[in-house]
Parts: sequence; structure tokens; C-alpha cells
Amino acid sequence: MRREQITDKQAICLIIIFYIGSSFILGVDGESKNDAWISGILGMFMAAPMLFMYARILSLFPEKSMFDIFELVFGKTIGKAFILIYIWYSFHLGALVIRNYGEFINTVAMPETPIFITMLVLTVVCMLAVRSGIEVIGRISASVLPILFFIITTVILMSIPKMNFHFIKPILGDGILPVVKGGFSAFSFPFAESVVLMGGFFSLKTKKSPYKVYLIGTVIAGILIIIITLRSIVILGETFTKFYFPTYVAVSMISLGDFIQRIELTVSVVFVFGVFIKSSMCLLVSSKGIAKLFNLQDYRSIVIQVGILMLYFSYTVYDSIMEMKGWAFIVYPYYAFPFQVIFPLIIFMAAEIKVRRNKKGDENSI
Amino acid sequence: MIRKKNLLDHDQSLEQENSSLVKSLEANIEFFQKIFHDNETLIARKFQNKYLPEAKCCVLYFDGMVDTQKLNEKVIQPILNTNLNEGLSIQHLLEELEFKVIVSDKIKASNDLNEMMSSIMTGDTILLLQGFDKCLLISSKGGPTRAIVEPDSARVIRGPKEGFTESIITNLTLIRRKINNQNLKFKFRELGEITHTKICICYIEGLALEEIMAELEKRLDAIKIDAILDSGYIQELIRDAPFSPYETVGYSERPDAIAAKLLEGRIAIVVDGSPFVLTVPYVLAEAFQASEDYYNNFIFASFNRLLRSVGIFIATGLPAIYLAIVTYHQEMLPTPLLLSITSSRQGVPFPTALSLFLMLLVFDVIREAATRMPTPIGQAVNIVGTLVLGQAIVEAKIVSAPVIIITAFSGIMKLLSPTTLGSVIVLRLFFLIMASLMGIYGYIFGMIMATIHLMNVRSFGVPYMLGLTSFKNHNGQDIWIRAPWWSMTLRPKIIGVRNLVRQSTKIGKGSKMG
Amino acid sequence: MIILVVIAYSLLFIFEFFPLYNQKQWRDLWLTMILGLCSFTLIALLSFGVKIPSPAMPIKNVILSIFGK
Amino acid sequence: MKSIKYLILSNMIFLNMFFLTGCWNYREVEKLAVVAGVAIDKGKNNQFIVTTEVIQISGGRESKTTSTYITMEGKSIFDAVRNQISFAGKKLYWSHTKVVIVSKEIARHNMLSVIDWYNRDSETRSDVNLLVSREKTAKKVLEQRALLEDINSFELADTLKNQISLSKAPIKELWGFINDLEAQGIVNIVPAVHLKKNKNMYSPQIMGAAVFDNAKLIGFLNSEETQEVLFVKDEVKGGLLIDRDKTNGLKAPISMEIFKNKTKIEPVVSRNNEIKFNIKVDTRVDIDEIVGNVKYANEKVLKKLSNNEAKNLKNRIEHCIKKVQSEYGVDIFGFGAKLREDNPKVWKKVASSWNDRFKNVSVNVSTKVNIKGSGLFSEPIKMGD
Repeated sequence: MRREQITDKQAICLIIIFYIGSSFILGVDGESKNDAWISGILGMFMAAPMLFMYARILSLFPEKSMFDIFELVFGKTIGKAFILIYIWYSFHLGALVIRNYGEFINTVAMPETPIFITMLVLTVVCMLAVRSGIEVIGRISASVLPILFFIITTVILMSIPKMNFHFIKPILGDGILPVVKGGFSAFSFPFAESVVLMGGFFSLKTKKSPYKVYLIGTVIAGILIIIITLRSIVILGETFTKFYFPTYVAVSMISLGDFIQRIELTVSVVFVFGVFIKSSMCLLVSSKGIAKLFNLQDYRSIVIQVGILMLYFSYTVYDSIMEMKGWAFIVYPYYAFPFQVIFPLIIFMAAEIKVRRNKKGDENSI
Repeated sequence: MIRKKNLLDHDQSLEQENSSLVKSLEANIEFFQKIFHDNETLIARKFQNKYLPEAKCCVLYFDGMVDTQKLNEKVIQPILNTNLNEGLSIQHLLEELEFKVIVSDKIKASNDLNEMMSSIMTGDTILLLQGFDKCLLISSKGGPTRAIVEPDSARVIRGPKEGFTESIITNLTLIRRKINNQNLKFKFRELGEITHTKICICYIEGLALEEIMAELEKRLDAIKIDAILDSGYIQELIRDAPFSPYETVGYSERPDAIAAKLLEGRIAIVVDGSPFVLTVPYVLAEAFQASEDYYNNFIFASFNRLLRSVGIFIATGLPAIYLAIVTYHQEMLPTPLLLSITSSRQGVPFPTALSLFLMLLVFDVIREAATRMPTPIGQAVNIVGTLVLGQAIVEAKIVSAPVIIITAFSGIMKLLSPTTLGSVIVLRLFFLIMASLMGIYGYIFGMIMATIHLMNVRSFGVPYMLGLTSFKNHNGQDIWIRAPWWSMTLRPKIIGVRNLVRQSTKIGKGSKMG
Repeated sequence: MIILVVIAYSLLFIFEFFPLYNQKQWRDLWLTMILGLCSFTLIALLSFGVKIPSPAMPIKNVILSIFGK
Repeated sequence: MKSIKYLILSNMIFLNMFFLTGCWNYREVEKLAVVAGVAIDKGKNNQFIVTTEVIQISGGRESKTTSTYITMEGKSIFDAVRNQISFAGKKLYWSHTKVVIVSKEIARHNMLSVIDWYNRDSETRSDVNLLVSREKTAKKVLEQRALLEDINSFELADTLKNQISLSKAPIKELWGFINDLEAQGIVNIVPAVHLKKNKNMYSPQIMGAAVFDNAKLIGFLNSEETQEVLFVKDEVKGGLLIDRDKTNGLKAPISMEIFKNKTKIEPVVSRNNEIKFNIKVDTRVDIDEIVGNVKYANEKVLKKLSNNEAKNLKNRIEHCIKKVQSEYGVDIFGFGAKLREDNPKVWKKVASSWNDRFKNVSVNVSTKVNIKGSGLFSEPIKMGD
């Protein structure tokens, strides 16, 4: 089979949309109130070493995905255990993202439509995309990102009259602790979630690409997220943490003249695209993982079944939106910590050792 | 199927019985008349030379296929009047006629039956001579052809006003006149088991990609069809993504457009009998390009092009967006607009979704009727359709006025780019269904699905969406806008990869700037 | 509801399993079958109104007990 | 090829859904009963009376927009709103509502009971204008016929929007009310509406403001005071300054139109933790109406006038602050919030006792009035003897 390949530009676009997907609408965290933007910056910096680590692992084994690396580094048995762990994580993450989207649509737009239907439509589209492969997802990201940028900047410009900059003050009014907590929250959602992409970025062009992609993508997405958080703060004040979907509410405040108002639907365009890319990536990675686990030739034959399972799982995972919000901000950071930090750390160390030893071995043999 | 088989059998039996000519003139004439029995357009004119009565000749041709004036003056008259007695040997009469008597640019002695058949059927004349088992094939193609006129399918205000005709040779001439270069190659082949239609693959050596060429020849070889009546047959037989509503093979009626595409490294396929010349590979962006773009001021041209692409976007999306907003997201509407739409919908029995479906259908019906009808009736259909029906439908409160406006708007927008017409109609319906299910989110998902589909489509290995996402030198300059000529120094990447340089940068720019 | 589910799954069966069968990819076919069976059981249970326990709450409890929040 | 199959498959599923279950949120516009405005009153037995102004459209060639009123009781606001279905037959549509009028009585009791549903529901929009009725019931205000528009609520919303060239009432959108309610060191003022007789009929007039202590109404400010409060809060964008120019010896009042105003509040914390506020008001005005014979083209005269005006304004503002401090004792100016923004440490210490401290916090007002023009005339109109 032809090797699938995505360009660095496409990968960067992909990672940006991956980040801004659900964090755009859910907001980065709820604890630090009007200092949430500082938390965002903090989260970004906290994530930086992790991202370096992910990129390093990927660049040690070019053209290999996360799952191939596990087997290479740990051998069959332990490798399979790791594969299983990350299948679970990406599967779960995908389900959560789909659920976020379902709750969003159900709450703000279509309360009477069953949440299952809205999620089904998203899942079907994701299945289509994943079956088309990473190349198509990458190209869609690259073609959609300019539109999203356009929407975001236009909406920000239009919301300038509604901004009250004194809402930012006092900076660090409640001390540093909530901000650090918020930073941790922002670290785990969305920045370190990009650990999932290690399963998808098997097709980057060069050895240097993972660094470039992770770095540039994270910086751009981070800046965007911080700007959006700031925007929500200066429009809504401290109450913005009370909303489930602060960005949406903030944009709904915009009214220019009599005609340009109630434009919050444009924001949901951004959200829908983001969620689509994010859950597609999760679906892709978990299907690839399962394919690797059972030594299938191609992951495409199981995409539909995995997608359907993901849909059912996301349907049963929460009972209500209250539960979702609590989970997303309180439990999730702790739950995701092993997947985002501990396991990658183990893999990283093992991989380094393995590569060094291999090199030595090669030198000796020569 | 049965008919085809019989014909083939017939051909075979002919070849087996007497596959060559004999020396008797009468027998030969009879032989031909037997082959074309019951075909009274076959004319066999017998005559002999004034001075040499042994030189009995006969010309065989199909009535209407030949240029009779040419035949009379350049073939029959010289043979009749020339003194064949002088210094001519009867043994070599055929060669003498070929070389000294007949005034024709293309003449050939032959005794190959297949060759004879194909030439007489394409309008050449067969000259039979008493005592020879060979004949002369004299080029005399003629008969009625259409004049070169401005094509209806792509009119321009500025630019060359000639279009292809049904004659393949004329078409090739038109292309050849645009590109005076020895690297312009024409490769002929015949397709169609019954019709033996001539087609010509036309490309510029050194520009066209060999992989695409090979792929094209492979696909053409695979065609086994009894008839090719128009290039549309071939278009559908060689295309990628056969189920897609999008065209993956381009076509044009304009020699200048085809020449421009050849110069970008594409390959053209000219089909005899069709004024539409095909080009491969074809990408989506070409649907928004019109040849006039390249002759007008680039700012104006860019504006037109943006208009076209936005127009297609609106044509596909507008009904769906309207439906979504009016039936799902009423909060999006400004209050006065909401009130006016409400007032226009008072007393209308059909739901908005249904009335939109119906009106789109009606618009297409009117369009179809007006296209097929003769012009005066077509105009009447238009007037009845648009004015009377539209007005009356609103008056009678069957459909609300905004729906009519939306339909008309989307209907006009879709005509901005005629090549995408089919896909726009299909896509519009698909979006409408999606929007009626899930509102604006349905529309967005429909868009994503369409995009995924477009991303998957390739035309001869070239991604269909090529260039639509890039704004850089090679690909993006000629997509959403038409960059000024002095800045388009490179051909589009991938298609024109073999020789990227279109113009030497400095000279081009310098001359413009200076 | 269950009728819809059955229709959907039979469509899936036609579009999904037959190509695999024709291509003789037995491994893929088996895996798909098993996954399909799982998902079918799930949706059937859901459509009959059986509540399927979510792993979210146990995870939450475990984490809260560890970090004692 | 494959993708087409799945396209067909998914479409078939969609179509099945379409035909079998219908579309859930699909609703035609004419089936909506669009609510333009709502008035909330207190009924008997702790019940709420909700009156909605619903737009009625008669279609046809000359469509006409009128409104009708639905009044209904309920145990809670939402209950009352839903009960209206039993009356109207249609579900009310709240996304285009422009004003919410709350009666005095309810505001005195607790505003939260009113605004929570409105803010929580996803169909209602929280950028609706909030008004407090000075009349006995809010219903009465809502049910008056509008003067210029077809629909009373829309006229009220327009009035509020054009308030910027009057500056005699604040503008408060619902989410702003909640924001200020939650914020520390500031309380709400909400525009007040009352009825005024005009040509044999009563019309609603928006003037003055209602002062809240947390979510409870504690009193009203008249239009003059409201303007002064707005000056302090830096919310003046237009309006008039009217005064007598005593220094130049004019008897008739002189009107000046405000073009631009900038107010700065600076909290000053001294060593011994005493908190003072410096308020700097900088206004740009234009003379628009003079009766009298003074030439203002003269620089000296002009300066005198502007100084006098500044002094007047200062007096007014100081008086207003005093009055608010003594009469209401709540921080409608947002001094506390300002202190919190600039000096969160000090604020933390005083936050709990801010209301008491506010009553005798000292304020230093400095005003500046710049006169930039005098309309189209450069000289006063003279009577020819």
C-alpha cells in the first residue's frame, strides 16, 4: 500500500483545530475566574516539556506510529498492554468529545432533538473521514483553518464594542493558587491531550517534523485559546465561569446596529469543525490501535464498528450536562494524568535506552 | 447486440471470400456495390480518356461526403482531357495517373481492403482502373460542414470568437493555429466498433506528464463500445470517481481555452463529430475559470472569478441556510425580518421545507423546458414560468414570497458556472435534506461530507481540490483570483511539473513595470 | 425503535461484511463481526430501555478517593 | 466508490429518521407566538402574574403588525409562562423579546426569582433590557399603546437605546444585572419606567433609576440624580447640562449639550488604611441654547462660563454622592469594585464591611468642562430696537 503522508502545514493545522475544538466552547477551566487566561498561558508552558517528549519519541522512530513504537520498545507482551491502554484513552477521549458536542447542541440549539441523533450524525461524518484516511483529514484541516481564523477574528473584532477591559482586573486577585490549579486543568485539557496524536502522526515527512508540528501548533492554538478566554472575560466578567459554554454566550452578546446580532451560530461552526477533527483523530487512533493489536492489514475495515461503539459509549458515559462539567474540570485532569505524563515518560525513557543500545550495537557490529 | 454481431460476421465473411481486387473494372465495381448493397448513396461514375480508350476508369464515392467540385475539376477532368497517349505506358498507367495527371494533395495507391473501406467511408474517393488490381485513394473530403462560429456554451465579450466544429480536422487546425510549436503532438486512434469514430489525443511534448498520458491510453484502450457519438461518451468512460456528481474530465468548446490547458500540461482529446474537446486532468478550480478572465484586466477578472466561486457557494447553500434559519434558528433573524417572513407565511399551507423542494424543482423544470424548446417558445416558457407562475403562486398563497426569492436567487447563481450545473443541483438537494433534518448543523455536516468526498476524488492521479487551499505561487495564483500575467511565472505544480517555468521572471515583470 | 436498529444493522451487514467476505479477509471479518455483535447488543439493550452503567462514576470515585477531594 | 456506499447508507438512515420520527426542532415561523415584552407582577398567595406582549401578524399584501396581551398566573415564573400555552394555544417564542418590566413589589421582594429563569433558559436571551415599573403594576406599563411604533415593547427598547442622547436613565441588560449582582463592591441601578399623560392617553416614560441592594429594590433616583450617578459611573454619552450663568448675569437658563465625557475614579489608600476616592470628570460640551445678551465668543467670558459650569457640576455630583451615602447606603457607583480592581489586597480587608464603610467614605470630586462650540451662531440673537 502507498504510504500515507501529510505535510507539516497540514499537520500544524490539524493540531490547531484539535486543540481549539472543544476547549473553545467549554473554556479552559473554571477555577481561576477572571485569571483564566493566565491559567491558559501557564498550561501552555507546563505542556511544553511534555510536548517535547512526545515529539522526541516520534522522531526517534520516524514513520512509526505510537503503537508500532510500543512493540518496538517493549516487545510483544508489554507492548500490547500499552497499546491497550492507549486504545482505551483515545476511545474514551473521543467519546467525551462527541458527548461534549451532543450536550452543546442539545443545550443551546435543539433541546427537543434526542442527543443520540445529533451525536450519530457527527459520528457518521467522522467515520467517513477516518475511512478516507489521515491524508484527507489533514487536507480538510488545512483547507478549513483559514475559514475558522476568519470567523474567529471577525467575531473578535465585532465584539470590541461590548468589551469592558476593567473585568480583567484585579489580576491575581485571589492569589496564585487557583491560577496554578487552573493551569493544571488547562494542561490536561486541551494541551496534553495531543498525546493521542502520537498515534496519528505516523505519516510526517521528516524527522524534524514532530517538533515543528507540536511546537508551532501548540503556540498558535495556545494564543488563540488565550485570546478567546480573554474575550469571554472582558465581555462577561467573572460570571463567565458559570456558563457551560462561555464563548457561545459571550458571542451572543454581540450586536452591531440592529442587523448584526445573534451571530453565535458562527461560533458553533468553529466548534463543530473542531469537534469533528478531534473525534475523527480519536477514532482513527483507536481503530489503528485495535488493528495493530489484532494484526490487521488495514484499520479501515473496523472503523465503522469502533465508531458505533464510541457513539454508544458516549451516549452512556454521562447522565447529564452537570455531570459532564464536573467530570471535565474536576476529575479529568487527574484521570488523564497517567496517560498524558506518566506513561509517555516511561515510553520516552525506554525508547531512549533502546535507541542508544541499538546504536552501540550497530557500531560494534561494524 | 444482435445487430452488432451480424455486422461483424458480415465483415469477416467479406474479407475471407475475396480480400483483394481483381483486374477487371466491372468486377471491381460490382465488388464494391456488393459490399455496399442497398446503399444508394454510393456513386460509381465510369468514364474513359479521350485519347486512350483503354484507360477506362471509375470513381467511387459516397454522395454528399465529397467535395464534388474538386472531384470534377481535379480528378475527372484531367483524366478525361489529358492526352494519355503521349509517352505513357499502359502498364504503368496507374502510377502515371497518380504522379502526372490527377491534381490532388493526397493520393495513394492501395490494394488493402480495410484501407479502402475506411477512406471511402470518411469521404475519400476511390479511383478504379481497368486492368489493375489496385486502386487510387484520392483525398476529396468535403460536403457540408458547419462554419466556425462563436460557441454558445462559452461566450466572451473580449477574446477570440471562434469555436470548435464537428469536424475533427478543423478542430485540430484551430488548436494548431494557436500553438505554433513542433512539440504539439497529435495521436490518432479509432474508437467505436461500429462507428469507427476518429479521436485524437493532443498534447505538448515536454509539458504533459507521461504518467497521465500512459494512464489515459490505458483507459482509452479499455473502451469497448459500439458507438461514440459525442465526446461525452468518452468523458464518462474514462473518468475517475464514476459515481460522483462532479466532473473529473474537463471539456470546452473554445480553442483558446484548450490551448491554454495544453500549455499548462494537460492533455486534450478531440473527438470527431463533437465540438466539445475534453481535457485531463481536470480539477475543481477550472470550473470557476472562464477564458475571458485571461484577456481582461486582472482586477476585474479576479472580481468576476470571486463572484463565480461565491455564486456557486450561495447556489448550493442558500436554500439550505434559509431553511435552517427560518425553521430551526429563528433567533438568528433580526426581529423586523422575522416579522416580515412571518407575515409572508401567513396562510401558506405547505411547510417551508416542502415548498423549497417544490420550487427548486419547478425552477429546474422551467430551465429544462426553456433549453429544449425552440427559442421563441423557450422565451414564452420563461415568461410564463417566472412571471406568471411566480407571481400567481405567491398571490394564491401556495408558497411564501421569500421562498420564491431564495429559489430564484439560487437558480441564477447556479448559472454563473455552467460546468458545475449538475453537481450544484445534486448538492443543493442534499444540503436541503440535511438542513431540514438538523438545521444549520445539518448543513455544516453536509458541507463536511461533501468536502470529504471532494478530497477523496482524484482526476488522473491529481487531487481534485488542487490549489483551492493554497495561495502560493504555483497553484493559488489562478484559483480564487486571476493574478496579473507578469506575476504568473510558473505553471501550476503537479500538472505542469515537467517544465514549471512559464515565463522568465525578470523580462516579464520588467517590461510591465517599465 | 428496535425495528430501526435492525434495519440499520442489516444495511451495515450488507455494506460492510460482504465486501470483507469477498476479499477473503477473515481476520478483519471476525473482528468486525465481534465488534458488531457487541455494538448490536449494546444498542438493543439501550433500545429496550436497559440502563448501561457508565465507567465515568467509578473512575470519579476512585480518583476522589485517591486525592481525597 | 466505497465512500459513495456509505453516503447512500447514511442518507438512508437519515431519510428513515425523517419519515419515521419527524424532525424534532423543526418549527415554522408562523407557528411561533413571538413575545415582544414581558411584565412581571406579584399576585395573591405568593404567585406571579406574568403578562406577555405577543406580536400578532395579519398577513397578506398589506401586512399589519399588532400586539395582544396574555396574562397568566403561576407558582413560579416558568410555571406562569408555560401556563400561557393553555391560553394562547401556541408555545411562546422568547428569543426576540426586547424588554422585561418588573413591578416595584417584586423588585422589593427579590429580583432573583424573576431573573433566574430568564437567564437560565436557552431560548430566552440575556441581553434583554431590564426595567422597573414605578407604577403599581408592571402590567399597566406594558399594556399601554405605543406612541409611534406598533408594539409597545419595541418602543420601550428604542427609547432605551436612544437614552444615550438624554442620559437620564441607565441602561441595564439582564446579564449586566447579574454581573453586577455577583460582583463585589457594586450594586445595581436599573432604569425606571412610569406612565405619563400625553394627549388624553397614558404613555410609558423612562426616567430615573431604581436602586438595588443586592437583589432588593430600596428606592428610586429621579432623573437629575440619575444623570449625576451616570457621570460618576462614566456612562454619560450625551444629554444636556442646564444651568444659569450667574457670573455673567444671565437670568434665563443656558443649555449645553454633552458630546463626550470621561470620568476617572482613583482609589487612594493612605498609610492608616483610610480609603479616599478621587473622581475626575472631564466633559466636552457645546452651547446649544442661550437667552440673553452675552457674547460668548469672548475667551474670558467663555472661561468664566466653563468654570462656573464645572463648579455646578461638581456641586451636583458631590451632593448626589452625599445623598446616596446617607439615604441608601449602597455603593451604586462601584467604588468598591474599583478598589478591588486596583488594590485587591486592601479590598480583601474591607470587603465584608464595605457597606458600612461606603456610607462615610470621603470623595474628592474635580470637574472640568470644555466648551467647544456654540452651534451655528457665533453671537446671541439681538432684538432690534
